[in-house]
Parts: sequence; C-alpha cells; structure tokens
Amino acid sequence: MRIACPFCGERENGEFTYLGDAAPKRPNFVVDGGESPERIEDAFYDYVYLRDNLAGVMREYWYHGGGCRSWLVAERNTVTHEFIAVTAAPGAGAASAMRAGE
Amino acid sequence: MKYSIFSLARAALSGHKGWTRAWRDPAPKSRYDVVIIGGGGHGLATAYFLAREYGIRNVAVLEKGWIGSGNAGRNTTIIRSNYGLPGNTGFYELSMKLWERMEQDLNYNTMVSQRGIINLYHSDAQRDAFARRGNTMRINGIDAELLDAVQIRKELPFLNYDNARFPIMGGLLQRRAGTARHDAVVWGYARAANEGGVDIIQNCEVTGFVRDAKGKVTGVETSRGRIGAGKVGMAVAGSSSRVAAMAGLRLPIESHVLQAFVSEAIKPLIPGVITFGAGHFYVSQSDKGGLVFGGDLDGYNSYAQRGNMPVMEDVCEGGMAIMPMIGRVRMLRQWGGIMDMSMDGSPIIDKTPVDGLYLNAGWCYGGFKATPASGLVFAHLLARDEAHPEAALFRLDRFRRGAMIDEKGQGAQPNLH
Amino acid sequence: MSGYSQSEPLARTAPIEANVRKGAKPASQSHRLPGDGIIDRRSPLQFSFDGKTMTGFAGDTLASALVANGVKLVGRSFKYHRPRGIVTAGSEEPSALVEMRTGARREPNTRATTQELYDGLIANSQNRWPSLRRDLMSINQLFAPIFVAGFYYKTFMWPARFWEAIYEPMIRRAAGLGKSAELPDPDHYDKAWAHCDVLVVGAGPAGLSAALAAGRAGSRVILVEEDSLIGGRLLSDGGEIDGLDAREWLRRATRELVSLPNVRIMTRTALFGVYDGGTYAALERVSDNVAMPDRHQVRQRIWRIVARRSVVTAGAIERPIVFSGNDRPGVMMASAVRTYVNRFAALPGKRVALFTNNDDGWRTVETIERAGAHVVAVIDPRHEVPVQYQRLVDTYDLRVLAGVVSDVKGGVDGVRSIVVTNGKNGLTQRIDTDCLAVSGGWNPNVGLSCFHRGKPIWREDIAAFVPGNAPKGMATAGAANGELSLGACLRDGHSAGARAAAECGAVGKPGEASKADDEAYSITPLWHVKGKGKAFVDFQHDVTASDVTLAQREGFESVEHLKRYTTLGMATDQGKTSNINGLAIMAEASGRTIPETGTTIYRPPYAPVAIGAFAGHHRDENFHATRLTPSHHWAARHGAVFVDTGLWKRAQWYPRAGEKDWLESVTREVLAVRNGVGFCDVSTLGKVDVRGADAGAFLDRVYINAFSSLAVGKARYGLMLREDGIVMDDGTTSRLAEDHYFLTTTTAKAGPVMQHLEFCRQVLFPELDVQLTSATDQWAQLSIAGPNARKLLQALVDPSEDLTNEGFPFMGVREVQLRGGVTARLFRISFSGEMAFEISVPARYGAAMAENLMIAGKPYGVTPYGTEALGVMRIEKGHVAGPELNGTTTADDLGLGKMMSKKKDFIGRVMAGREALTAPNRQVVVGIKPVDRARRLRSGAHVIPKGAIPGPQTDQGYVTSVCFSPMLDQWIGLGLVERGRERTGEIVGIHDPLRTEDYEAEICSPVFYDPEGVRQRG
Amino acid sequence: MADFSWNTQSPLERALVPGHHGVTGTQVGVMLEEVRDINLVQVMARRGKVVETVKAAKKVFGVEPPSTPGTAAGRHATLIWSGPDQFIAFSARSERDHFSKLSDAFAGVASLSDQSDGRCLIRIGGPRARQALSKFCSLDLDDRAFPPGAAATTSIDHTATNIWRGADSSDGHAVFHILVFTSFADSLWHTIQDAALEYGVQASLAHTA
Ligand SMILES: Cc1cc2nc3c(=O)[nH]c(=O)nc-3n(C[C@H](O)[C@H](O)[C@H](O)COP(=O)(O)OP(=O)(O)OC[C@H]3O[C@@H](n4cnc5c(N)ncnc54)[C@H](O)[C@@H]3O)c2cc1C
Ligand SMILES: NC(=O)c1ccc[n+]([C@@H]2O[C@H](COP(=O)([O-])OP(=O)(O)OC[C@H]3O[C@@H](n4cnc5c(N)ncnc54)[C@H](O)[C@@H]3O)[C@@H](O)[C@H]2O)c1
Ligand SMILES: Cc1cc2nc3c(=O)[nH]c(=O)nc-3n(C[C@H](O)[C@H](O)[C@H](O)COP(=O)(O)O)c2cc1C
Ligand SMILES: [Zn+2]
Repeated sequence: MRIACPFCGERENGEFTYLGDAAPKRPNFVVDGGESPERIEDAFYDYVYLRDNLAGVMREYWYHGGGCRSWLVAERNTVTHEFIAVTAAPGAGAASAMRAGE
Repeated sequence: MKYSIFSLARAALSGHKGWTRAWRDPAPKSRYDVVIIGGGGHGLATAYFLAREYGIRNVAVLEKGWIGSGNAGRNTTIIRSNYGLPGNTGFYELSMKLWERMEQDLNYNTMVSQRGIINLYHSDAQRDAFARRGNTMRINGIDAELLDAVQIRKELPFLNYDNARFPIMGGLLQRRAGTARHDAVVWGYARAANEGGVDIIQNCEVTGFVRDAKGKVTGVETSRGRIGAGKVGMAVAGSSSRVAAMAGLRLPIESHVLQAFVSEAIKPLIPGVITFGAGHFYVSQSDKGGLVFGGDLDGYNSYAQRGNMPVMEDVCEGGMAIMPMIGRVRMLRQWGGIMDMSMDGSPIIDKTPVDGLYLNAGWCYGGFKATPASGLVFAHLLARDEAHPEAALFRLDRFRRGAMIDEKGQGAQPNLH
Repeated sequence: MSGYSQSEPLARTAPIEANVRKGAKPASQSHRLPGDGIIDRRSPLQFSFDGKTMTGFAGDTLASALVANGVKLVGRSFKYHRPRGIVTAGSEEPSALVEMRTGARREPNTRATTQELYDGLIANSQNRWPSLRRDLMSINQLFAPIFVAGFYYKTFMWPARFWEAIYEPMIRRAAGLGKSAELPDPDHYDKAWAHCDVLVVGAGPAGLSAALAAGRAGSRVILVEEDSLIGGRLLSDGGEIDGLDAREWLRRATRELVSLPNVRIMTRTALFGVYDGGTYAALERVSDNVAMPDRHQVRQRIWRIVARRSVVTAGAIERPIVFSGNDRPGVMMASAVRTYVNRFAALPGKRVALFTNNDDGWRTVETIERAGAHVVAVIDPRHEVPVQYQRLVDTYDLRVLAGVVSDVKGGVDGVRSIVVTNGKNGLTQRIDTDCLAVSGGWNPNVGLSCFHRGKPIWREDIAAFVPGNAPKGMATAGAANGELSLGACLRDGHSAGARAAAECGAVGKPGEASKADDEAYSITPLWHVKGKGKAFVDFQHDVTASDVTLAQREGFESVEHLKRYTTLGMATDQGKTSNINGLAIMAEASGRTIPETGTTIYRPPYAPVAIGAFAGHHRDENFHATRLTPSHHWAARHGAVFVDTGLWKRAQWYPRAGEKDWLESVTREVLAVRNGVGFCDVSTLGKVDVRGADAGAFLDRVYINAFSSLAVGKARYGLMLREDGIVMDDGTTSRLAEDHYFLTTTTAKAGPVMQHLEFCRQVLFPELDVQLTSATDQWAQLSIAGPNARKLLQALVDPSEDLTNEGFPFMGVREVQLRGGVTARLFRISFSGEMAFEISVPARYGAAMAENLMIAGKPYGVTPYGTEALGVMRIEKGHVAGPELNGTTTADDLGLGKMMSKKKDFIGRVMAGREALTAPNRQVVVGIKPVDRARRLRSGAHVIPKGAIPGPQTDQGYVTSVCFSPMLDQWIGLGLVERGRERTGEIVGIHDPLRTEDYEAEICSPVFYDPEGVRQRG
Repeated sequence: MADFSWNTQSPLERALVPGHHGVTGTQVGVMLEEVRDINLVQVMARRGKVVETVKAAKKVFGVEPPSTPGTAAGRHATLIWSGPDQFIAFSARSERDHFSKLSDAFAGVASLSDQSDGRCLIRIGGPRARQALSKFCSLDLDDRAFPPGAAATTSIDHTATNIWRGADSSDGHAVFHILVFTSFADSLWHTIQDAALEYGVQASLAHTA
C-alpha cells in the first residue's frame, strides 16, 4: 500500500501507523458542566468503543511516524484498499488551528 | 450414512458410486424456529447443538457463499486453551474438551491433533507473564508447563540458540493444544446438523431484517427471498458490523485483515505449534506437509480478504530469526481473512438490544479453537434466552461497564490485540 | 553485532557440491540432437541425479539435461507414489520435482524445468523409498480404491487415541514430497526497491513489444522475465517477424532495449505478487545457477517494484487432457516437446505420438520430423486436419487418427504404447510410441491479474479464461490476454506498452509494432476422455477425474469445496495445469457451464518463493535493529552483561571476578548504592521536549495531575491514562522554562507515548500552541544514587554550584557547569529511594561521563549498576513499573488514584469512572513477603486465601514483580491482589503449580524500605 | 581535585572500521563516511507563526527555509526540511558560535531543540551508492525524482531518518546524506555496509569543516 502524505509525497505504508476511524469526535467534557455522569460516560463510550466499521470509503487516522510525524486523515476504501484523498490533521504543521472538528 | 473404514471398503467395491450428499441442498422454507446467519464453523456448530442438545430442529443456517467460505476456511487451525483471564479460561477449556471428542460426536474425522503448543519467551518479564497465565490455567484444571532454556532446547533443538536477536529463554507449553483440519470441522458439523434436521442453505445472503411493529425481529430478507424466524442468531464473523447495521446496531468491533501462509509440502520437520514471543511468527505443519504460518494483522480496517507485502516480510523475518533452517523452504500461498476484532480482543455472545436478534461475534483471530464451545453456548442462549455459565462474561455491555476481558492489555484499539 | 562476514556462516556447510565424482565416466547424452538449440556445446557440465553422473551443456535446465540423457522417470507422485516424468518446460511443472543440493543447502521440491544446470549440480529424486525405481510406498496404489477423495474424513476415527499415536504420524511420513534442510540456511538474501513508470512482466514477443513501445516513448521501463533468457515462446517455436527469423529479431529487439537508458531488463526475475498502490513483488534468482553464491553475493533477492502502470505479458500455459494413464513418464505437453527439441536440442522421444484438440498442437509435427525423429500418429478428435497443416500430412506421410487417446501403457520408464479410440466407431487400436505429446489448448496466464480477487472471463472461441477486472494500473497483453497468434501478440503488446507510457505522461513516439503472420487457431474443447483406469487431473496430488465426480456426488460442488475436498490445485504448482480441467469436469458433472462453475481464488505468489528471501537481511541477529546507549561500549569494557529491552541493549549487571552468580553481583550493586553511591545509564527513557506557550495546558490534558502549576526549576511525577481510563505510562516531567517542559517516558512506551502526544497535539487539541521533539537520543542520562551521591557530584560540578538541600532541593532541576567546561542538566529525582540525581549531558559525552563518575566517586567506592539492581531498588520502594502497568490497571489499582485531578478534563478521566473500574473488589498493588524468610518468591505465582483449595473461585491475584531484597534479607515482591489494601498483615497462600510450589506469605505495604522517604530527601 | 576529561565519543566508535570492505576489484562501488562534529538545531514554527519563522530564518541564515522537502544553503548552515513548518539547521560544529544567538532570533516565533547529539550523519557516495541504498531505502532516488538538493524524511530499518542529496562528487556521482538517531547508528551502519559489500566499500571518517 502506498500513502500520499500531503507533506512528503507518496510513501510505503510501513512508514505509517494506523489509528482507525476518524469519524468519532472526542466529547467535550466540562468539569461541573451540569451534565450527568451517566450521559458523559455514554458519550465517551460511544467515542471510545462504537464504530461504524464501514465497508467502503472511510475517513481514518494515519500517523506518518516514519517520516514527517504528521497525523493525517485519509479517505480510503476498505474493500479495495484504494486511497481517495489524504489530508493533514488540523494541527499538523503550525498554522493556527481551531479545535478539531470545530 | 455412517462413516468408517468398513463403509469405505464396501463403497470401494462399487466404485464409490453409493456415496450421497454429506448434507442436503434444500430450498428455504418460509419459516424456521431459529435462523442462523453464517455457515461458518460457529453457525453450523450452533445449529448442530440446537438440534442435538436443545431439541430445536426447525433450524436453518443461511450462508451467502459456500459453507466454510469465511474464516473457517482460511485460518491456521490452532486449537488451544491457554488463556489467562476469567471468562476466557473456562470457555476455551470447554471448547478443548469438545474438540477431544469431536470425531466420535460427529462421526467425522476432523483430524484433531493434540501436538502441543509452545509459546516461546525471550525475557524475564515475558516468562513472568507466562507463569501467571500458566498458573491460571492450572488453577482452572488446564494443562500447562513452563519450560526453561534447557527444556526448550530438548523440545525444539532446531531453533536458533546461537545468534538470535532475542535469545530464546524458554516457553509455555500446553500439550493438549494442537491443530484440527479446519474445513473438515465445517463439513463435519454440516453433516451432523443436517442429520439433526437442520436446513443448510448456501448461496443465500441475508440482506435485511424483517421486524414487527414493536421492532422485534421476525425474519430475514435474503437473496433467496424472505424467511420467517422465531429467533435470529448472527454468526457472521468478519461481517458482524455489516449485518448488525441492517438492524441499526453499531458494535464495538472493527474488521481487519489477518494473513496466513503455507509452504510447499515437505516431510515432517517441526513437531507442534510454535509461537515466537519477540516477533510476529507462529507455525505448525499440516498433515499434508505444508508449514502453515502467520503473524500480525495487516493493521488497518479492511474487507478485502487479501493482504499486503509488509506483513508477509515481517512474518518471514520472524521465522528466520528463530528458525533459520526454513530459509530454503518455499512459501506456496498467501491469503487473508477478515477478522471481527473486538475492542478488548475477546468475543461477544449475547442478546442484542433488538428483540429476537442474538449476537455471536468479536472472535478476532482466535475463533477457530472456539468453534465447538461457541456453538454450544450460543445454542444455549438461543434456546434458553440466558447465557451459558461458561459465556457469562462475554456480554455486549461489558465495555460500557468497564468489564473488559483484555488478555493483551492493549485497550480499545482493535489492531493491537 | 558482527556485521556479516561471509566466510563464517558459509563454514557451516561442507563443500558438498564437490562430491560429484569427476572421475566417474558420465552417461552419454543419448538423446542430444545435433541441431542448433540455444545451448553452449563448448561448455559441457557434469551433474548427478540420484547418484548417477551425467553431462549436459551450459544453457540446459536440469530437465533438458535429463531429457538429453534419455531419463524419463524423475519423481513419484504425492499420494499413490506413481512414477512421474517431465511434463512441461516451465514453472508450471507439476511432476518433475527434485531435491536440489545437499546438507544445509538441501532444497526440496525444486522444479527440474526451471533449475539451470551448473557444473557439479547434485539433484535427487524424492518421496520414494528405498529408490526411485523400486519405491515400496507405491503399494499405496493398491489401496487406491480406498484412498479416494475425502477418505481421511471417513476413517481413522477408531480407536480415538490411535490418531495421534499411529495414523497421523504414518500419514505425515507418507505425505510431504521432499525433505527440507535441517540446518540453518547458510546463504544470504536481500530485498531491494525499484521504481518505474511501466513494468512489463514477461519477455516474450508481446512483452518485448510492450517494452519497446514504452521505452521508445520515454517511460522508465522495467522488464522482468523469470527465464534466464528473454524471448518466451520464440525461443521454442521460432517464426518470422518483420521478415527476420525470430532469433534474429530477438537479437535486434534486445539490442534496441539495451540501448535505451530508461529501460531496465531483469532476467531470472519472476513477478510473484501484485500488491496495493502499484507495488509489485518479484524474485530474482541471483545465484541459483551456480553451486553456491560468490563471496558477498546473495542467493536470491526480492524486488518490490513500485510502478505506475504494468503490462502483464506472461504468456499462456498449455493444458493437458485427462485420460487414463495420462500421468506416465513420457506423456508431455506438446509445447514442452518443442521446447526441448528446438531450444535445448534434446529429444524427448524418437517415436512421438501427438494428441491434440487444437491447431497449435500440430506445430509439433514439424519440430519432431525436422529433428530426425518420427511422428507415429496424430490423434485429433476433431475429424479434420487443420488446413494450414494439411501439407504436413503429405510431406511426412502422417498417420492421422480422428479419435482420442484412451489409455497409455508402459512401465516406470515411461510410455511404450497408447490406445487410441476412434471417435466415430469406438474401435481401439494400439500404437507403439516412447513419447506422447499432448495439447488440450492454452490457458492464458491470468493469475497475476486476479490477485486482487478479480474474476477471469470465459472466452468460448479459445475455450479458456482471460483476465477480467485486473488490478488498477494493470493491463494484460499477448497470450496472457488470449491473443494466440504471433502477429496479434506483437500488436497487442505494442499498443498496451504505448498506452501505459502515455498514461504515465510519456510524450515520445512508441514507433511501429513489429509484424508477423496471424496463424489460424481453432479448438474444440476436450477435457476428459472417459474410460477405465486412473485419469489424472492434478498430477502432483493424484487427483483423478473420478475424485472430481465423487466430490460432486457428495455435495462438494462449489469449486472451492472441490479444491478443499480433493486437494485439486493445492500442490506446489497451484494447479497451473490442472485447475481448469478439474472445474470443467465438475461443470459437466453438475450440469453447469464452465463460467457458472467458476475458478478458485488466485493467490500470490505466482510461483513459490523461499522464506529466506522474504526475510532478506533481517534474520538471525539482524532480525531487528539494535539501539545502544551512549555508555554502551564503556559498560562493555567494564564487563557488563546486557539485556534486551525493546530494541535497546542495557547493562543488566556488572559481574566481578569471584562472584558465583548474578544474584551476588546484583546484591553487591544494591548494597553499594544504599551504603555509598552508584550510577546507572538511564538514557533509554523516552525524552520529549515540550515547548510552546500552551505547553503547560497541554500537559494538563494528557496527565491525570497538573503541570501548568509546576514551578520553573521543578520536576513532578506524572501518570498518563489511555482514553479508556487504563494507565498508559508514567514518568517525571520537569519545567525548564516558562514555555519549556522536559518530559520522560518509560523505555518501553517511548514510541507509543510520542505518537499519542502528537495525536493530542495535532488532532485533539490543535488550538494549543505546543511543539514536541524527541530528545531521547540527544542526551546521555545517568542516575547517581546513594547517600554519597551529593559528595560525588560535588567533586564533578563547578565549585560555584550549590547542591545542598537548600540550594538544590528534592525535585529540583537546573543546568549546572561541570569541571572541564561541559554544561549538564541536573535533576534531583530518585527511583531508588536514596538521595539521588539524574544528570544529562549531550550524548557524545556519555562515555566520558561514566568514566568521570568513576573518577569522582572513587573515594566513595562508586559502583556502576545495571537494570537488575535498579529493579531491586524500585521494588523495595514499591514503585510500580511495567509488570504493574500491564494495560489492565487503573491509577487507583496502582495506589495512585489520589493523583487524579478533579478540577480538569484529562485523557481517560471519564472512562476511568466506569463501575467495573471502580469496583471495590479490584485487584490492587500490595507488597508480598513469604512467611518463611528463606523462601524464594516468584513472579507469576498466584495468591489464594490461606488454606483455600486453589480454583477459579479462590484465585485472588498474582505476584507481579519480585526480587531478593538485600535490605530485608529476603525475597519480596509486589502483587495485584483482590481488595489488597484492606488486607495488610493477612497471611495468604501462594500457589505456583507450574513450579510445584505452595507456601504462605504476608500481604504488606508495597513500600518495604524507608516508607517515610527520609533518605531520598537527604 | 581529580582531573576530568571530556573526550567525545561517536556512536560509530566501533562499527566504523576505516578501509576497504567487501568485494575487492578495480573500483570501489560505494564510499561510506561518517561525518563528525555536526551541529543540528531543530526549528519548529509556533502556532500561527509560520511567516515570522520564515522571516527570522531569512534574517539569520540569509535564505528562506524550504517549505517543501528540500534543502536550502544559507549563511553558516544548510536548512533541511524535516516536516511541515519545521526544518533542521545543519552546520559544522565550528559554526556553533553563530548559533548561540539563535534562541533570541526565534524567541516567541519558533521552538528550537538542539539535536547535535541526537543524530549521526552518514554520507554515501560512489558509482553504486544508489544500488546499495535501494536495499534499505524505499525512496525513488533516481535523478528525476531526487535531484541534488532534494530531501526527505523516511524510515530505514523501521526508524525515521532524514535523507538529502548534496552536490555530486567531482567524478559525477550522486552523494546522499542520511541523519539517523544516535542510538540506531551502530546498527544502521552495519545494515548499510552489508548492503554495499557486493559492490566494494571504502569506509572512512570525515569531519565537517
Ligand atoms: C488467517 C487466519 C488465521 C486464523 N488462525 C486461527 C487459529 O489459528 N486459531 C483460531 O482459533 N482461530 C483462528 N482464526 C480465527 C477463526 O478463523 C475465526 O475466528 C472463526 O473462523 C470465526 O468463526 P466462523 O467459523 O463462524 O466464521 P466464518 O467462517 O467467517 O463464518 C461466517 C460466515 O458468515 C457468512 N456471512 C457473512 N455475511 C452473511 C450474510 N449477510 N448472509 C449470509 N451469510 C453471511 C460468511 O460467508 C461466512 O461463511 C484465524 C483467522 C484467519 C483469517
Ligand atoms: N497459437 C496458439 O495456440 C498459441 C498459444 C500460446 C502461445 N502462442 C505463441 O506464443 C507466443 C505468445 O507470446 P507472449 O509474449 O504473449 O507469451 P510468451 O509465452 O512468449 O512469453 C511469456 C513470457 O513471460 C514469462 N513469464 C511468465 N510468467 C512470468 C512471471 N510471473 N514473471 C516473469 N516472467 C514471467 C515467461 O517466462 C515467458 O518468457 C506467441 O508467439 C504466440 O503465437 C501461440
Ligand atoms: C491449514 C492449511 C493448510 C493449507 N495447505 C495448503 C496447501 O497445501 N496447498 C495450497 O494450495 N493451499 C493450502 N492452504 C491454503 C488454501 O489453499 C487457501 O488459500 C486458504 O484456505 C484460504 O482460502 P482462499 O485462498 O480460497 O481465500 C492451506 C490452508 C490452511 C488453513
Ligand atoms: Zn509525511
């Protein structure tokens, strides 16, 4: 498999490590934010454990640890292994970035 | 037809014209008491136990391809019960006991071969972890031995003791572990389930669920039409998330590809199953003579049922690190299966939040050895609506509660289990 | 690490190849033709097969040399041990498998048809006993009526215990063909990368055309060819191209390709895999054509070729016809007969019969007759001689029979006669022959195009499958694409090559395709001649036509079931010659068409590849890289014993003369620290520079405790959770400046933690201004511990530095000047429980630092200590480490729950609160000491209530870490025990069935030594 | 008071054996050198401070740091791309003094990290350098894909490295520079040397000017 790092160009997938689905977003937990612990736990349970596990195009996190150390978001087809697009995570590089997903 | 050397000899006289189908090829009925989705080892074993142990015979197994076309047909056939955590130990030992009498139970030679497994260790820390696990096994009545450097050399004299990057210091041995002929397990259960009245329906893909006003599942839509069901059990291994999604469920599961490899057939070279503790490599030799070996997952979500080059290299590097005598043995074939990797590396056997739908999933790369016990406990759940005592911890809500069964301690990242 | 000196591993083997007795008079090449073949008659070579010495010529394969020597019997089949000969002339060979070489280089199942001959070659037949001619195992044939497909599954079940004891070992010994070496492979392998625009696979006319077109257009081209020569079928069948004789054209094409700097030709290189993203894998057989690799040379090399486009021109494989006795030595594919005669000048038979259902087979007639041998009959079931071959009938006075071959008679030495059944009247006649050439048609080589699970498409006109949906970027051309005439192959190859080049952006002109005739081709499929006797589908695995129909009767109708039930296509050739015949017979038996029946899944490798090649350099001690600490060589000079920690080599202890075991050394080191001073290299800890305006806020989110409140010049112990609430890692982090923290991780988790921190920085909290750099390798870090640590340091630092408790308090951090002008970072932190410092200097000074510590500490008896002593001291102090941070424990389990801040969100906070992770009966860290002080405690032993019967219900935990404590003068340990903290003082049972030990121990505080922490505060 | 000497030690202290290795012939295929006495500073722009970082770099080094994989030769240092919005300032150790003001120059706009001891620099040249490299480096090092001045971060033997191409040698052969983590250097040197044995290797030691 070859992954086109937006910074480095196309590389062997051995240079990358995989994290998984990029869809789940870390819930925003505010101490004493008024939400019940139950609900917060539910939200985190969803984030940490539940997956759509798509057969088809999926957005996912890859880390170019063997190269430029950027976290990337790839769109990849899990049935054909074809990459459709690879972009940088919001905080890769130094550009001012908003909080992820915002 | 009973199988034996005598029936075989008799058949030989008539040019083997007399053999009949090992299982019927029926058209689907409009309704069954229980419909099992998935004609892998688990689905077929479940049907067999439903008929034999629980007297439920109006059962269909629906298989989208040919039976055994999933992971049952492409695993490395290792059976063992060397697990260390509550929930796993008892369950896998139940399975081991069922393996030990499978041929007689099924009147089918599934070539269960208790040739032993040795997990090599290469550091004190690893030895200690194996000691903990081996003691757990012994406490649960399972055989286990901890071999030191001298003993391991006696058992496996051909390993690399001279210049291995990670020295071989010993191993955890389970003598009752071994291998079984994976396809035969599928065929044996199919034949025995068929004899118990179960309809095995191939080329029948489940494409949706039929639900009543209350949301209860009352049947399935298939490529061969609608089939009604009192209860529906899912045993679709690598397709769990996809089938569950048809019922609106999300699971704590990711699908990953695991590869395996077989060499050309050679005369007997290695005794039992060997696993490398400082790299990704495990190996056994099939009855036909091929070295059957494998290693780590490819590492990314996949439904492709085929693997890539880096893992193959990684596995062979592991092999050559500890067993350089296999350098000139040629790899013959490389394939991949789709694993339903759960978030703690352990299976899920439970009712689902959807009434009438039951789940058997999350087998990761270790569900072949579970086949008989999985069938028994899932049949129990389907028949009695309560967990079998040996599967009581394999609950779906355990992740929500924090009661994970995480043998490797890797947490909620399936590709690390 | 030795680097590899070639002479050393090579010495493991005796110089075996010299064993060929040069003196013995070799057999004459009875079947060598005078004709011109592509062999070098000036280079005669001696070789031995089954101990018999023979000669051949350079350019021969082992198979062609055997043919030239009139050898027909070369092997035995898998199951029935039937005598087998040479069937093909390529890598699809199912029968002529031999054991090559001897000793550590012994190599089973080598195809004689692809093994190049070299002087001194030794080969032996396999799967026979005691000899190839008289193989006792051939009695299996008597049981053939019972040994049908699937017989194993129906028998050997009684008595149950006989399976492992008797039946299985027997079956295993009988199975398996060749014997592999039982010694480490003495040869080396490597792996390399190559990149190109257009990869062309196979150098027949189609491939050469493709390479020429793409090369002329200016693309970077790689042309791989598994054979030692390029040319493909041209080498065997000749022909006329652009008005030139095929060999002349080949020379011209080769010259042009070689002249193009952008074209690379790789012979002896077989493409075996097609992977994602345009990565292809090929095996180069660098030295298999010599007795042993040259010094510094490898045996084989794997290429990973990254190509933007590929053109597969891998040709087609001729298929056999299934009839009784079709496996006898001397029954050979017609194309192979032509190859042996035309390319190798070796004659497979003097009286050849030809059985063909298609026009191409007829080419064989001319080949045989021109070679001075005789075609005794042509059997063609089609009742009509193809027009273009009509003239042969007259020229050679051919006997043409419209019918089929229904049986083959002969012995172990091969065919003596065939039985021909007339297609019209069913009458039979017997024809004497010593070689039956068979052509059942051609199967395009679709394998490579199907490795991404593509399904080939059935083409009725050529009665064969052609590539279907090939992997992205791949085109197929020539015979591999179902183009069977030479002219079409040249055109097809050219246009595929030109197209691929254009798709890669090449702008040059691809030139014209070479021209040749389009010879007519027609075929009437014939799969199986029904009859008595065994008719083989899969030669190697002894799968017969009746096995296929039996499988069908028993319901194994899917081709995949057929394969698995009968083992059809599972041999070393992967059914290259047998699969299509098998599925055609199945199709007929089950009343389906061939395309409905379908093929089994094609999988890599295209041809088997040595495991050693996949490993390349990464074997033995080079399996993984090795990391060395800055003081490694210094430690080695001081006699350290090293231990592997991940990739690191760390000093484990430093034995001294007279010490009887490791325990004595370790105990001495511990006592030296506790009573004086010692030092240890801890450079392996992960070190991360955390900088930026929001560095503090960032650390607050990744650690359970607070870091933004840490004062500059101070260090703090921190604990990190995974998002699921389980402990991930721990370590001390110091604040060096307002916007600069220096974070340390455990050795084992350095990589994963860095990756996690980058994830937090780049994905979870991109709004924070923080930058991370790994500084692990930048610093040599040494821990200096013991009551005299300060005195030692005082001698080393510049006199102006104040190291007193006031000037440098516990958990203080700052830069210090060392005598001699080096600047260091000094941290007052302690893992051992003693007054201790960690000192960091740039890595280049690591060795000097160790030496200087010896000098500065000499008055205090300074002692270097290793990881073992480090471990003892941390256990005595109750510090948790790897065995306790095992991926299932929470902060509270470790006794660190109080550190969890309630004031902030941090990774893992919410999930750590789940009911089962906060349950009161969890196993928590405790201290454990055997009641009998002389007892040795062992890790992995379990804890049960005192006097309880061990069982799942009474299993309450286990011992995680142990050591012999010199301070307590007994073995002590840490453990994870149910409700452990409530049970201090309780006597429990220690149950260790693996080591058959049962004894009692006391649960105690995990802090065994100096619980008040007086010593570390100095 | 005892005397302390602060001799420095290279991570290749043992691995590098100067002289000829491997196949002997008329021509040396691969020239393998360790370059000692290097000075490396990792410069990473702070959030939102890319422009300022480039400006500061221009001021100090006289050139803009490369914004894509590549190198830029500046005053007292070569700037080597090492990731998005970051670069390594590489120079001879003798130039170290010029670096002392670096933290002032980048104060508040970039984070600096001294890596002079964190990496070891290996230089590979000679007529067969590319062939040797192709055995352990997965990059396309062809002239068209990797001309002089090109740079990349890539992994070798599963560890991250920086590789760049300098000026060709006087006899026209490409010269590649590889920065490897210090702790891996010994191991990697063996890998590289083993890969080159079949071409004949000349191993030697060089110092930065
Ligand atoms: C390479 C590899 C090596 C392995 N090695 C081992 C090992 O050594 N030991 C071990 O214990 N385990 C091993 N495993 C794991 C083991 O194979 C699986 O855990 C186990 O086979 C899963 O259970 P099963 O047999 O029921 O699954 P499967 O055989 O996968 O059965 C599921 C079936 O469901 C069918 N299906 C899916 N969707 C539908 C639908 N919509 N409608 C109808 N049918 C459907 C599929 O076609 C399939 O036949 C390995 C797996 C692989 C891939
Ligand atoms: N008329 C017929 O029935 C008929 C049938 C088949 C072939 N032919 C003739 O054969 C020729 C076919 O030409 P072509 O170029 O398509 O095929 P070819 O068979 O001449 O060449 C294919 C080449 O590919 C090589 N190869 C195969 N698999 C490979 C792999 N995995 N890796 C590397 N190399 C591999 C082979 O060694 C061979 O040299 C034509 O001359 C054609 O007329 C005719
Ligand atoms: C234990 C075991 C032994 C195998 N032995 C062989 C073998 O000798 N020859 C062979 O071609 N394939 C062998 N295979 C691989 C199968 O051919 C097949 O590739 C595998 O079961 C996966 O199926 P698939 O390739 O059809 O997806 C073996 C597989 C297993 C699990
Ligand atoms: Zn990158």
